[in-house]
This record gives sequence, structure tokens and C-alpha cells, in this order.
Amino acid sequence: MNKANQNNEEVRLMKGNEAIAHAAIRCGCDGYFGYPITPQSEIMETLMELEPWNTTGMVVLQAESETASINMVYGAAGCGKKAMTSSSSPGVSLMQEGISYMAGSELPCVIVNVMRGGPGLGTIQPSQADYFQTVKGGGHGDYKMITLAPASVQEMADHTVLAFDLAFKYRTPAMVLADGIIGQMMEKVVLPPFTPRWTEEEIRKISPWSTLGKRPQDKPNVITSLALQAEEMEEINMRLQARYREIEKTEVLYEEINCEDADYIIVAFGTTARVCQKTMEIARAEGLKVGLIRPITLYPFPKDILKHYAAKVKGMLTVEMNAGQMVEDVRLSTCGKIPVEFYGRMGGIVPSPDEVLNALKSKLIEI
Amino acid sequence: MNKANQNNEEVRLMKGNEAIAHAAIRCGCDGYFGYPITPQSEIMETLMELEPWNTTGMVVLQAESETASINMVYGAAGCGKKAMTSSSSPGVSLMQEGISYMAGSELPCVIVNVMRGGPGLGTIQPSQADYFQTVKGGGHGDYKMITLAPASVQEMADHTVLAFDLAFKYRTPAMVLADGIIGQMMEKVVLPPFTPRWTEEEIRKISPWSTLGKRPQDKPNVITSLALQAEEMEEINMRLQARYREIEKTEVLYEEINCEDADYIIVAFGTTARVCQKTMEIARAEGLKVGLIRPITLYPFPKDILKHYAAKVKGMLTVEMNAGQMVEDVRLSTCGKIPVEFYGRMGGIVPSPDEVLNALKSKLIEI
Amino acid sequence: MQILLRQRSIKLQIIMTEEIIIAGFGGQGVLSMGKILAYSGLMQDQEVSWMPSYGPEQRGGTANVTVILSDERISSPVLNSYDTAIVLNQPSLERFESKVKPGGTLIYDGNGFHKFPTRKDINVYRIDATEYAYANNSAKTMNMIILGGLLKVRPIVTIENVLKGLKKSLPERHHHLLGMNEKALLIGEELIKQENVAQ
Amino acid sequence: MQILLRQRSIKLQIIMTEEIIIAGFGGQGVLSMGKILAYSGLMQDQEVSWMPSYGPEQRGGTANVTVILSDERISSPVLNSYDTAIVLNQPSLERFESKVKPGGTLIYDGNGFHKFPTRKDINVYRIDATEYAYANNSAKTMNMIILGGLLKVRPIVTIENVLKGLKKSLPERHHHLLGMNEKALLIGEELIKQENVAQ
Amino acid sequence: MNIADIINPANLVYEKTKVMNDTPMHYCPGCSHGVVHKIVGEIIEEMGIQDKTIGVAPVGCAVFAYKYLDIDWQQAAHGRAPAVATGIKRLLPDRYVFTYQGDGDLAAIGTAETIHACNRGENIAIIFINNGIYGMTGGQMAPTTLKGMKSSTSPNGREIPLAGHPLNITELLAKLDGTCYVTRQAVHTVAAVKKCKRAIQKALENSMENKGTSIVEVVSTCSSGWKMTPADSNDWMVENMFPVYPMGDLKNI
Amino acid sequence: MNIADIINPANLVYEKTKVMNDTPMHYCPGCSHGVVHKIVGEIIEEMGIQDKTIGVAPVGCAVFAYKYLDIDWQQAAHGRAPAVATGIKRLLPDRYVFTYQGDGDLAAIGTAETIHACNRGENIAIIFINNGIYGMTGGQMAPTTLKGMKSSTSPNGREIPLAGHPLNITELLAKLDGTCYVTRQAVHTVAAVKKCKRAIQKALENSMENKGTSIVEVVSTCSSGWKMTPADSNDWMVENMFPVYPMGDLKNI
Amino acid sequence: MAKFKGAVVVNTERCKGCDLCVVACPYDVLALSKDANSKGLNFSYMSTPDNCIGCMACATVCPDACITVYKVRNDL
Amino acid sequence: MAKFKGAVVVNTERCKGCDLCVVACPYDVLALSKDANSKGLNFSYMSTPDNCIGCMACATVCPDACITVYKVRNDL
Ligand SMILES: Cc1ncc(C[n+]2csc(CCOP(=O)(O)OP(=O)(O)O)c2C)c(N)n1
Ligand SMILES: Cc1ncc(C[n+]2csc(CCOP(=O)(O)OP(=O)(O)O)c2C)c(N)n1
Ligand code: SF4
Ligand code: SF4
Ligand code: SF4
Ligand code: SF4
Ligand code: SF4
Ligand code: SF4
Ligand SMILES: [Mg+2]
Ligand SMILES: [Mg+2]
Repeated sequence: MNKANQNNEEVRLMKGNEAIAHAAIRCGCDGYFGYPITPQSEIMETLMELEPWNTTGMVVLQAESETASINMVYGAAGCGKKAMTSSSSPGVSLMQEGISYMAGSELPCVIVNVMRGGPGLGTIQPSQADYFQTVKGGGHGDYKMITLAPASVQEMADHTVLAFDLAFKYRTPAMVLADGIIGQMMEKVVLPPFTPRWTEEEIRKISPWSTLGKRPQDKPNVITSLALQAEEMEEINMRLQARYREIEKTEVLYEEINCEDADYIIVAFGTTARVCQKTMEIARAEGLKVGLIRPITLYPFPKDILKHYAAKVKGMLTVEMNAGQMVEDVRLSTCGKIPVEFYGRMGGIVPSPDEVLNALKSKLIEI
Repeated sequence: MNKANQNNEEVRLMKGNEAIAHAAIRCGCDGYFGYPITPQSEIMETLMELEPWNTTGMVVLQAESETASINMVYGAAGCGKKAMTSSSSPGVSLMQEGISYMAGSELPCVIVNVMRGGPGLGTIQPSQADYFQTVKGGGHGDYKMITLAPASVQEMADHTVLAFDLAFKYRTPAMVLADGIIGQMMEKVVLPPFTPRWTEEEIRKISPWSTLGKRPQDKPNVITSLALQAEEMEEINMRLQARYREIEKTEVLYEEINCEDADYIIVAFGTTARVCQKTMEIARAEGLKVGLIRPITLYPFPKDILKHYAAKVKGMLTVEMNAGQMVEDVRLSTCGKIPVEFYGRMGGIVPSPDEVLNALKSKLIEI
Repeated sequence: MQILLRQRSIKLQIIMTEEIIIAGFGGQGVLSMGKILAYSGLMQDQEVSWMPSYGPEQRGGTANVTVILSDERISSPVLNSYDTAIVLNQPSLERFESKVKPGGTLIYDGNGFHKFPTRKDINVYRIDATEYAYANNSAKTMNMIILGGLLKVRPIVTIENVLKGLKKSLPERHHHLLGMNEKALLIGEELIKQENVAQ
Repeated sequence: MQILLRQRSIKLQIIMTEEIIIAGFGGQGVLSMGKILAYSGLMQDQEVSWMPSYGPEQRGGTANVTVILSDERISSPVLNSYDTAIVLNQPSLERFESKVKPGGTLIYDGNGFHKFPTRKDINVYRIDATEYAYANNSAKTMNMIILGGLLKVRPIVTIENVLKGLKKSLPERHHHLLGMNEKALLIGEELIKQENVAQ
Repeated sequence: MNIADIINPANLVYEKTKVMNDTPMHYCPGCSHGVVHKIVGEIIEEMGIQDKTIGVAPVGCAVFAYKYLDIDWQQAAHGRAPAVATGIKRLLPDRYVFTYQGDGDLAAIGTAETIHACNRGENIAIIFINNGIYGMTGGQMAPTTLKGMKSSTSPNGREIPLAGHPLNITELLAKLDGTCYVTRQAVHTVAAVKKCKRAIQKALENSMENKGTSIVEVVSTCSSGWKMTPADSNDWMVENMFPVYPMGDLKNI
Repeated sequence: MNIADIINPANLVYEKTKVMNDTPMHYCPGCSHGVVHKIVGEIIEEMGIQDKTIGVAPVGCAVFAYKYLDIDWQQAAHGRAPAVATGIKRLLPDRYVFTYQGDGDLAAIGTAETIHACNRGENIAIIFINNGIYGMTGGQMAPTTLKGMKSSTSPNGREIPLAGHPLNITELLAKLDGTCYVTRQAVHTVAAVKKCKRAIQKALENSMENKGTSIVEVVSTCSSGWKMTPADSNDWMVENMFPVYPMGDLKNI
Repeated sequence: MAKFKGAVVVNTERCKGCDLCVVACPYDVLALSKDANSKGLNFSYMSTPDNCIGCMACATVCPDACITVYKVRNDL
Repeated sequence: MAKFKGAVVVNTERCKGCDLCVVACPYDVLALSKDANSKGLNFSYMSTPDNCIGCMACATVCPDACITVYKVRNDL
């Protein structure tokens, strides 16, 4: 999970939340807008501590709410700027209209959700129960959001950078979907290199649609998601859908461990994938041929590899910190070819490697 | 689609939106809180015109936003009152946090979403693109919402009543998921009979958890979704999940037309189901054995009937006014046994019966 | 599990169904003309649906309404083609002429038109109701005149049922206008003129 | 399609991995003790993870942190059982004693305890660091004393690496405190006393 | 001299500003939105800032403002224009950034965003079209709807116990330390239009001087929502709206 | 007379109100929330309205208020307590309904709900704990954080150009026609506690008289967020908070 | 006789017949035509062109920017 | 000699040792104990009980409602 130290950057120890803040500054993020909420408040706190406005010029602003945050991001993103926000589950729910607007207006941005247990106010303990909200569409209308699921502090940093890259490549919001564990834990991390923020000339080239002011030679640029005529609105939707197909073809990421010879495969993302890795190790030590597939992009979902293994293994177990969400995508990918079972814990409980192994045995093997 | 005139109530002609307002008053709704948005503003307008506070005592209040509306509903519902709100897609996105809170606090209420095309501001034309938001969870955390999909003005009235019944039976928010067509069109309707609003004594019996004031003999009642300890939160979630299993077992509703001898089945809900009914008629006239399954409850989804027919027909076509959402549930229900194809229009366009027939032929038959 | 099971055999006999679009400027009474028609259907125990264009589109711009009267349950309330189109302004003619089914009916009020219907495969009628209403200072009856014209050429509802429907849709305090409206219907029957017949 | 493919064979040799929980009242420096340990692991090129309990739970109440040092990639950063538990107050003892793996280590600071460890299958140590620190007016070194005790009985990191780690985690302006901390580590090595040995 | 002679480019004294394009505006006949659009265009032309101005359109009848004025625009979600403008201005501090919002947008759903942008003293101009009604959605009651005033959600007139008081939000904004210029204008007469134009110009100028937020409320008519002719609407406005929302500066620092 | 003789039920002059139960409160030592909870409990006991009172708890340190005062409670989403209270009071007009909210809850995310509930004149009491910080989430800046005051999101002190001005929201609420009683209190001394208690009692009484909304702001300390001892926090509050948020009635009709 | 003489050109397709220019004109120059434009709206026109002094009142209040004003000194 | 004599009982398990009662007591009756309760907090106690006049200042400001006050007339 640690990437090679390409840039002779020192290895540091920090929280996942801190890593996001550092990575954002380093990758040339222009603006962060956010509202405190546990377990991710350290992202904004770290930024405020680092005062990037004195160095890279990045703006950091505490908004009056998550609703305001996402709309500030909208404004900044509309100018072709690299803008981001972060929150945790209830706060992200408040952003759903804004996210739908950004998708509809084809605006790139990065949103970090450090999930906690719900529904409602719930608990501040870790969870993965916002999977559906994120990948199926918590906001209204047909849109998809590129979703990266980091499983380490290193990936918190790396995915922040990657999310910006993909967001701009496809003019779409991208989400880093973490959980309270990855946000709060400290691990080793090599931060990404410093990349300067884009100049206005660069922005005009990279994002010719951005509202930087209409020069005499330009047509006005307009950021909008409105098209009263159904025909026009359908065209916008068809453009979006075509882009989603492209993303699904091009940007799938996953990690595969010990699947080649596996009889059973565990599918898990984020923190749960790390727990399941331990499960796999224990299982292998017991002689059970267990492999692990960790979707790194939740949207686009790594369908093909699951389909591939559906023809080879005896069954799959999806493990999540929720009541069973990603398991639907696993089932849709494997088309009924093999049993796909689910094991989950809810409300902030992290499953232990042993209980996952027991679930694997009782649901797939001892039947 | 017209129900027998059981109560010797006269047959009236009205809009779907108006029917909801009338039905709410008649079924003893205590409070409506809403914010205007096309294409459903007639719901509140009709209520304001009818002034039920002078008759049944029902409260009707225009809120400052959808966020406020859903939280007013929360407050009223917490007192064991029959409370409701209505909106359209962008407004419903703003309610996601509130809906998650109501699910987490186990509060019954009725939410009407008269969908329009998105994402973003989109169009005011009809759509079904909020299917995922509604049935998978637009808000954070693991919750489900009972979802009724009316396909006629009569059902707009009937489902309003039914939604309240189910909401209280299971202490959960229930949604009436309509679209701009059903909201705006006039059809014949027989309104439900007048039922008096519950008295406080009745409420204390029906909803002993309600905050009506702690009498000396009572323990305090608390409406909350908070449980900081993960173990406690998991227990709440398990209770909710158990209830959802019960709902899935008991409350499935669907309409089935001409499926017994069908080679192909169209699956569609709401307005689209009506279009597809015409498709089916044309197809039958051409000699093609086509049937129609119309899910009336989208959650709980009528899995079993689809599974049943998956063993009998050659293929299914799901038709939606979106980019393909319910089709995932159809596929999950049919477990890869038969091809399940999708045909959809987006952004406010209503498919025509002919184009659906063409899609059926080209996707399922002529291959 | 509850089931609403409706096993319906397809009836091959011809069912009386009329699918109508009425279109014009906002303010020409397009929606209420549709409403009266729908109420008339209701009066003769038919299934009816009335589906307006809605939203800001209406304001200043054009308005239209789809009305369906049928002997049986109406499937789709929105249509791409119509048995009958009534168009009251130029943009509406341009939008809907092509959507009349072959052999169907197009009725237009010629006021302000500079381009006229061209299709040969449909029955085209002209009714100068606006002009008549203007001339007779009775702008409010304009749409009853057109309705009268429609019923002359497509007798889908009886005049009695129209009047019953009107009575039902009008508030009590306007019932004294019923007589005036009846007259307008008769005038419409007179005024409508066929221009060409589907071949 | 990009793939991060990591085909790893399972190593069956024993890997050096130490899974530690440190728990006490908020304010006892539990989290920073964990941090120093984690930094020490970093200094000797190990993989490390530091996972605190978080949120309001901390305030007034108890705090705990899970620290893992390992020669290879750490899978789960949250654990249900530990090689070593360091407990600094009564509630923490009650919560974590049972979660020490058989044969594992439990270290406690006896200050204010009225119930004591009872397990026979683990190595139990007592270190009265609070008392010592109080007596010597050096409350700030309390957790370095405990760390010294830990390293005496579980030499998972060297004193040098602890000091290097400390240097790294402390802001420059506090570097003059390093000497004091080194001394505290040595005191801890003296202070720790075994109470019973796993059978 | 006959008309044909007068109508000659050399004698031209008034024409549509070039910042406003030829797309016909979708507003109802006589709608105040049109007048305000026009003067915003004129100011931008006169100040020569077409290339430096970014407008934020609301959800409301002015949602399509971007179709008519040839500058860069962003269309914000209902009520969120001040947050969107904050995002723009913070990252482009040398641009003129303004929001154009209705009373539903600004004073109902957008209350929090409006107050906090003003309290932070964002260097933006807020043009606030107060027509006492939700025009776009068909004439529902707005926070600013007058007591007794009819709307589709107050068919018998606004009743205070049910719906609360008309909200004088501009007065609240004037109280905030972050605002530098708060004024109330109208566009029903030639003199009013000219004054309103000066006010909007000043608001835009302020936004470049780090003085804080400027708000120009334009008390407006909505003849469709009010169900009157445009001319009658103007009279009704003077008689009924002005007493509650009196003309003039509330703050000018 | 020795102590044992004095400690005798007959001589009892003060004890914890019975409306407050024995559950230990989770607040940090010295937190003002505790004092306010206690007096709310006392008032409810003294007025004899335990069976007629419904409290609305916020998201903030007071989220668990319902664990300590034995009345019916609803826990509202962050900022939405006034909307929740509106829903309750409109349907139960003969109940005492109050919200209990922090400054982040009431003056940041809940700005719109607060202003509109007050503007509608909902017959509720709002108890507003202004400690100038987000206590629960670990001491971030609140809208009411003072200029130069340190917090975890203003580690070098609040800077106006970046974060805007401390928001005097109570002053805005006093401007609204829907409010009948707006007052600012504290609980740092015996006299202050007594005055504050009278204020909250009056607010609750008002809510039954159809007079509109009552707001009692309690300028409070958060020793954890402020990183001072409770006693020092009180002193700091008097010296620094009171000048910006001065004690006394802003409105009393 | 007025010092200035003016004339206005109304963009009749853009004009919505709102009547505001008619009301605003201090010299009753304008009126709404009986004819309608392609949208069915009765546009404004100079019914008494000779009275126009080019004061721009009509153009200033026109919500749709339909009016172009020309003006010459009358005493030359 | 004061007219009244008082005594307070501190609920030591509830007490958080915030010191506010200590500061509030006009007669310096209270102090924080060296001992800690089960949560590790040094609770308040009457260090000079004789001075107490039962004025309730301590109880009034105590955030955790830990203090019960008793009072008798001293002149009886
Ligand atoms: C979230 C959301 N809620 C509601 C609407 C519906 N809506 C559109 S415009 C509008 C109000 C417009 O009123 P106002 O802001 O006063 O502008 P006007 O049309 O009067 O100029 C509303 C409620 C929406 N588009 N989005
Ligand atoms: C929608 C949402 N956003 C953010 C939070 C996180 N949060 C919890 S409490 C709080 C602020 C508390 O501050 P305040 O209202 O001042 O109360 P205090 O704790 O100071 O009494 C925040 C931001 C949340 N729970 N929900
Ligand atoms: S509805 Fe009112 S505000 Fe909207 S365009 Fe028409 S007149 Fe103007
Ligand atoms: S954090 Fe502050 S407000 Fe919260 S309990 Fe502690 S002292 Fe009180
Ligand atoms: S003011 Fe403009 S739009 Fe109105 S009538 Fe005159 S020219 Fe036409
Ligand atoms: S320019 Fe002046 S005088 Fe001429 S038409 Fe216009 S308002 Fe009338
Ligand atoms: S005020 Fe209360 S909590 Fe604080 S020290 Fe005194 S008794 Fe203890
Ligand atoms: S009752 Fe008065 S004198 Fe006695 S301890 Fe309390 S504050 Fe001091
Ligand atoms: Mg308005
Ligand atoms: Mg606070």
C-alpha cells in the first residue's frame, strides 16, 4: 500500500485526514470550502494550520454549512479552478442537490466523505453505509460520480490527487469515499510532489468553458444545468451517459490478491478490505484458498474482473461495514453464475478478521 | 385503474396533485409543510384553497425551504401526528439528511416526489430519474423507504392514504414517487372517505413513543437517531433491518397484465407503465405475446413475481424515463436467468408506445 | 404479498377513443377548452384524461393540452400523434400539423396566420372564431365556438353533455352564462368550414 | 482498464508484528505515547499504524489508541485482541484485560486502582509511573516512563529509535527536552515490576 | 423635418446596450426583471468591464439572465447564489462578481447563504429583485409578500398568524458589519431607473475596493403573479410596497 | 451546631431539581451547558409544566440534553431545531415548546430556520447557548467567535478578511416583527444565573400567550474549546465576550 | 414648439405590448397597435409622432429594450 | 457571627472538580480535594465548614447540580 518513494520525498507519519490536506495543497488545489464534522474536521484544521494562502495561494474558507460549502465549490469550479470540500455522512447528505447540480453543469471537483455510521445523526464511528448514496446517486437525476475508496493513509493522499485528475479529465465531480478509520489513523505516507496551481492561461486552455470573464474574442461562457426543453435536456443526459460509458471503459481500478488459485474470493473496499486481507491470511494459513478483490474505484465498478472470476471460483463473499450495498454490484457483475454472499457490520462496528472467516465458512463452504 | 365507487362518492375530474391534497385532508392528515416547486406546487396551492384548518383542523404551512419542510415534518411526526411534505427532484435532494434522520429516529411520514428531469436544475418535464435516490438511499446510512409509484390520478389519492397507513405500521417514512405527468394530468377520481384526525388519546395508543408531553406515569419519550456507541448503533440498525425484511415479506404490491401466456414481459412503473400498456396492446394486436408487470411498491420491490416469470419467459424489457435504474432491481430479481434489457428516455421525454415496441423487438426478439 | 392481478384479454373490437391536442397562445383559453371537453366525456361515462403542457413554457409562450376520451381505461396520457388537432396560432400549426394521424382531423382558427395547412391526408377545417368573437364583442365565448365546430365534424360528445360538463366545471355563480355558451356552440357548428378531405 | 495487481504469496515464516493498545483517561497523554511509539517504528523502517478512539467519547471520558508495528504491510488497523495492553486507569483495565492475547503482556499504572488484573495466562506488569512523576514533580515525563517500562519487557523498538522518533515528532523548540525524556525512559526500565507470568 | 430624417445614426441618443444580445427575453410583458437586466448591461458597457464581470443567476424568473447579457455567467441552485459568488470571488478577486436574485431565492431558501456572505463581507454585489412573490413557479407567497396580499398559496391574502410577517431582509443585511452599501431602489419611472442604475454601478465599484458586500434591492412588480396590468402593477407597488419597503439608502460607507 | 445537625431534610434549602435525573452529564468540567440545563429543569419544576413541555435538542454539545431532563424531547438535525419546534408547536399549540441550541447550530447552519421561525412568530422559546465556538466537534470557529480569538480552524485567531465578522444574530432576531422577547444573559455568577432563570421562564410563559417567538441568548464559556480553566473562562468571557455581546434585553413586548 | 424633435423606432418583434412606454411618454406619442406581432402581442408605435421630443423616457422604462431613440435640435 | 449557618453536601461522584463553586463561595468554604473520584476528578468539599452560611452561591453556579445546601438560623 506504500508507493515507492519516487520523489525522494521523506516518509512521514500522519493521519489520513491530514494527508488529504497536504496532498490538496501539493497538487495545486485552488480552494477548499468546508464545515466541521467528525471524523474529518482535521482536514480543514490542517489546512488552516498550514495557511496555504501564504504559499501556493490556495484559499481555505470555513463555510456556514455543507450546503454553502458545495455551492462555493460550484462557484470556484465554474471558474476552472481546482476546488474541493470534505464532510462526513450527514453533511454529505446536505450536499446532494449541489452534487447533482455539479454533475448536471459538468463541473469537476473533489468531495471527500469520511463516512460514519447512520442513519440520522447516528454515531461518529466508521461506516461504509454511504456506498449507495455515492455510486447510485444520492441526488436527483441520472448522474454518476467517480468514486475512489482509499484503504490507507497513502491512498488518502494519492486519491486526492487522482480524484482531481479524473474530475478534470471528465468534467465531473469525483468523490474520495473513506471512513472514520482511514481518516483518523496515522500511517506512513509519502506525499505527492508540489505542482504549481494553474495560471489563468492554463485554465483557459484546460477548461475553455470556465467563467473567467468573457474576452472580446470569446462567446460568453455559461455554467448551467438547465434546459427547459425536454429534447435539449435529453441531449445533455446523453452526453453525460456517453461520458460515463467512457469512464467505465477506461478508469476502473482495483487490487487483486491471491485470486489466481482461489476457490473463494472476498470482495471488500476501504478499511474492510484491510480487515479482509488479514482474514485471507488466516484462511490461507489454514489451507483455504481465499483471494481478495478490493475495488479501488467504486464507480466505475470493476465488473469485468468479477465476471472473470465468477467463471473460476466457487463463491464470493462481499464484506462491508453496512447492511449490504456493494454486494448488489457484485451480484450484478457476476450475473448469477456463483453464489455471492454478504457479511456486514453496522453502526460503526468494524468486523474482525476472524468473524469474516467464520462468515465465509458458514455462508459459502459449510453448506 | 379506477376503483369501484365504494362510498357512493362522486366521480370527480382533477389533477393528480389536487387529488393528493384532497386525499390528505380526507385521511386525517394533521400537517402539511412544503415549499413551491414545479410540477407539484398545486398540492400546497390546493390545500391553501381548501383551508382544512377550518374543517378538519389540519395545519398547512409554507416553509422557507425544503430543508425546513422536512424538519417541520420531523417535529410533527415526532408528536405522533400524520405529517407530510411534497416536492420535486431538486427539492427532494435537499431533504435527504432529514429523511435519513426520520428513518433513523423511526418516524412515520409521507413524502411526495413529483419527479422532473435532472440532474441539476434540469427541466420541469416529467422523469423517473430519482428511482435510485428513493429506493437505494439518497441520504446517508442504511435505511429503506417504502415507495409507492402511482400511475393514475386515482392512485395519487389512494397511495397518499396507503402511504400513511404503511408509514405508521412500520414507523418509517414512506414516499409517493410520481412524475410530472401524473401530477399535472386530470383524470377521473373517487376520493377516499373522510376519516377523522386522531385524537391525542388515540395517538398515545397508536404511537406510544410520541412526544406529547411526559405524563407523571410515563417515562420521557425521546425522538433521536443518535447512539454514540457503535454497539448501540448497530442494534438500532439491526432493528431497522429486521423491519425492512418484514416489509419486504408483507407489503409488496404490483400489477400484472397478460403475463400468463407471455413470451416477453415489459417491466415499468408510473407513467411509463401506462405507455407500455399501450405498447403491449399494439404488440398483442400484432400477435406478439407481451405481458406487463407494473411494480406498485418500488420498495419493497416485487422480486418474487419477476423471479417467477424469469423461469417462464424469453426475456424482459425494463422501460423507464431515466438512464436505467429499476432495471438493476429487475436483474437482481431474475438472477441472470433471462436477458433483461433496458429502454429509456431521459431529460423529460416520455417514450411513445411505438418506440417501446421497436425497442422490445430490436433488443429481445430480432437478435 | 398482495397482488393486484388484472388478467385482461385484448379486445379486438374497435373501441371509441379520441385523442385530441388543442394548442395556441397562453391566454387563448386552450386549457379550459380541454377541460370542458374532458368534463363532457365524464358526463357520458367515458374515461378521460387531460394533460397540459406546464411550467414557465406556458407564460407568454404557447400552451397546449392533450385530451383523451375513451370507452376504456386510457393507457398513455401523453401522445406523439393525435386523431384531432385544434390549433389556434401559427407556431402551434407548425408544431402539430405533422402529428395528426393520417385520416385524422385538423381544425384551425385562421386569425393571424400567414402559412396554412398543407397536408392532403387529413381532414382540414377552418373556423374563424376569433374574428367572429371580436366582431361580436364576445371574446369569452371564442373557445365555445371552436368546440361547437369540433363537435360538428367530430361528434364525440353530445351538446347536452358539453353543457352538463360545463355546469360541473363552472362555479355556481357563473351558471347564468350557460345559455350564452350554448349559443356559442351552435354558432361554431355554423362557422366551421371544410378545406380539404383526406384522400 | 488499469489494474493494481498484487500477487502475493503468503509468507509462513513468523513476521515481527506487535499489536498494542494504550488506554487511560483523556489527558493522560495516551495518544502521544502511542505517537512516539509509532514514530519509533518509523525510525526503524517498520510499517506502523496508529488508530485512536475519537470524538466526544474522548472528552472527559476515556481515550485509547491502537498502535501496530510490523515488518510487513499492516492489514487491519483496528483489532479485537492485542499482544500488549497498557492501561492507565480502572475502566481501561476492565475493558482491555480480557482482550490481551494469551501469552501477551499487560502493563498497568496502579494509581487509583481498586481492582487489579486477574488473568493468569498473560504477563502482567505494574509500573507506578504516575506516583513517581508526582513525587518528582515531572508529570510531563509520565508517559516516557511507561514507555521505558514497556521497552524493558517488550523490546520492540530500541531506545535510540524512540529518541529519534521523539525528535521527529517534537517541534524544534522542544528539542531541549530530549535529555529529560531519555532519562525518563531509563527510569521506566527500573520502575516496571512483573506481577505474574503466563503459564 | 420628418421622421425619416430624424431616424438617422447621427441622431441616435438611445439604443439597446450591446452587452444585451438580441435573444428575446422570456419575461412577461412589463416585468421589472427586463428593466434591471437592461441597466445592468448598460453599466457593464459603460464601465468597460464586460471581460471582467461574472454574473450569478438564481433560480427564479431570472434563471435565464445568462441568455440575455453577454458576459460569463454561472447559474446557481435555488438560494445559493451568494455561496456560488463567494466561491468565484475568493478565487478571482480581481473580477466583478454579482448575484442577481429574486425574493424567494434570496430571502427564503437562501437566507443563510445571503446573511453569511454579507457577514463575511464578500466583495460582491447583490442585486435583489423583490417583487413580493414567487414569479417563476406561478405566484406563490414569498417571504416579502405583503400582509393581506393574495398569492396562489395565500388565496385570501397573507395572514400573519399563519404565514408570519413580510420579511424586511435588506434591513437585516444593513445591520451586518460585512456590508458597506445597502440601498433600496425601484425601476417604475425614468427617475427611478436612473437612480437604480447609479446604485448598481456603485455596488459594482465597491466590489473592487475591498469594502465588503453591497446590496441593491429593487422593489419590483410581477404583473403575472399580481394579476394586474404592468401599469397598474407600478401604481400598486408605489402605494402598497413602498410603505413597507421604503426607497433609499439603508447604509452607505 | 455541628454539620451533621444542619444536614437534615428539615433544613434543606437547595437541591437538584427533580426534573433533572441522576445521569451524569457528559459536559466538560465547568461547562455553562450544565448550569443552563439545571435552571431549565428548575423552571419546569416550578411552573409545574413537566407534562406539557417538549424540548428540542440540537446537534452540538447539548445533543444529549434529553438524557438529563425528564421531559419529552426531540433531537433535531444540526441547525434545524427551529423548524422541528415549528412542526411540534403548530400541531400542539397548548404545549410549551422550546429549542436549546448552540451558536454553530443556531447561527451558522441553522440561520435560515432560526430567522424564519422568528419571523413567522412561532410561539416557541429559543434558548441559545453562545460560547463562541463549536464545542462538540473540537473547538472550531463559530459565527460568533470573536475577532482574534483562536480556534482549531483559526489557529492564529479569527481574521476578519478571511472569516468575516462575529455575527450578532440576536440583534437581527430582535429586528424581526415575529419576536416578542429577545434578551441576552449569562450564568457566570449567582446574580446572572438568577436573572437568566427569570428570562427563560418569561420566554416559556410568552410561548403560551401567542405573542410570538422569545429568544434567550446565554453568553457562555467553553473551557475545553477556549483552552482555559472554567474560572478563567468566566473572566475571559466578561472581559471579551460581553463587550461584543452585551447583557440585557434587546426587545421586550 | 419644443427645442428638440425626436423619433423612436420600436422593435416590434421584441415588443410585448406591456404599455409601460405608452404610460411613460410625457407627450402621449405612443400607443399600442391593433396589429399583433408573430407572438400575438400588440406592439407599441408612435401614434402622434410629431409630439416626440426624444426624451428617452419610453426607452428608459421599456423592460425589453425595444426602443431606439433619435433626437435632433428643432431650432436649427 | 453570621445570622445563618449552613452546610453543603457535594455529590462527589457527580462533581467534576471544575472549581466554580470554590470561586463562587463568598466565604471560602470550599476547596478541591486531593482525592479523586472514580473518574479521576478532584471533587469539591467543605474545607472550612464553619464558615458556611448556606447562601447557595456554590449550588447556584454548579454546572453539574452536585451541591445540596442546608441552612439553619444561627441565632435560635
Ligand atoms: C430547491 C428548489 N426549490 C424550489 C424550486 C422551485 N422554484 C423555482 S423559482 C422559485 C421561486 C422564485 O421566486 P423568486 O426568487 O422570488 O424569483 P421571481 O421568479 O419572483 O423573480 C422556486 C420556489 C427550485 N427550482 N429548487
Ligand atoms: C449536518 C451536520 N454538519 C455538521 C455536524 C457536526 N457538528 C456537530 S456539533 C457541531 C457544532 C456544535 O457547535 P455549537 O452549535 O456551537 O454547539 P456547542 O457544542 O458549542 O454547544 C457540528 C458542526 C453535524 N453533526 N451535522
Ligand atoms: S412571472 Fe412575474 S417576475 Fe416572472 S417574468 Fe412574469 S412578471 Fe416577471
Ligand atoms: S466542549 Fe465546550 S461546550 Fe462542549 S461540553 Fe466541553 S466545555 Fe461544554
Ligand atoms: S415598454 Fe417596450 S415592451 Fe412595453 S409596450 Fe413599450 S416598447 Fe413594447
Ligand atoms: S422619446 Fe420621449 S417623447 Fe418620444 S416617444 Fe419616447 S417618451 Fe415619448
Ligand atoms: S461547581 Fe459543582 S462540579 Fe464544579 S467543583 Fe463545585 S461541586 Fe464540583
Ligand atoms: S452555601 Fe454559600 S457559604 Fe456555604 S459553601 Fe456554598 S457558597 Fe459557600
Ligand atoms: Mg420574486
Ligand atoms: Mg458553541
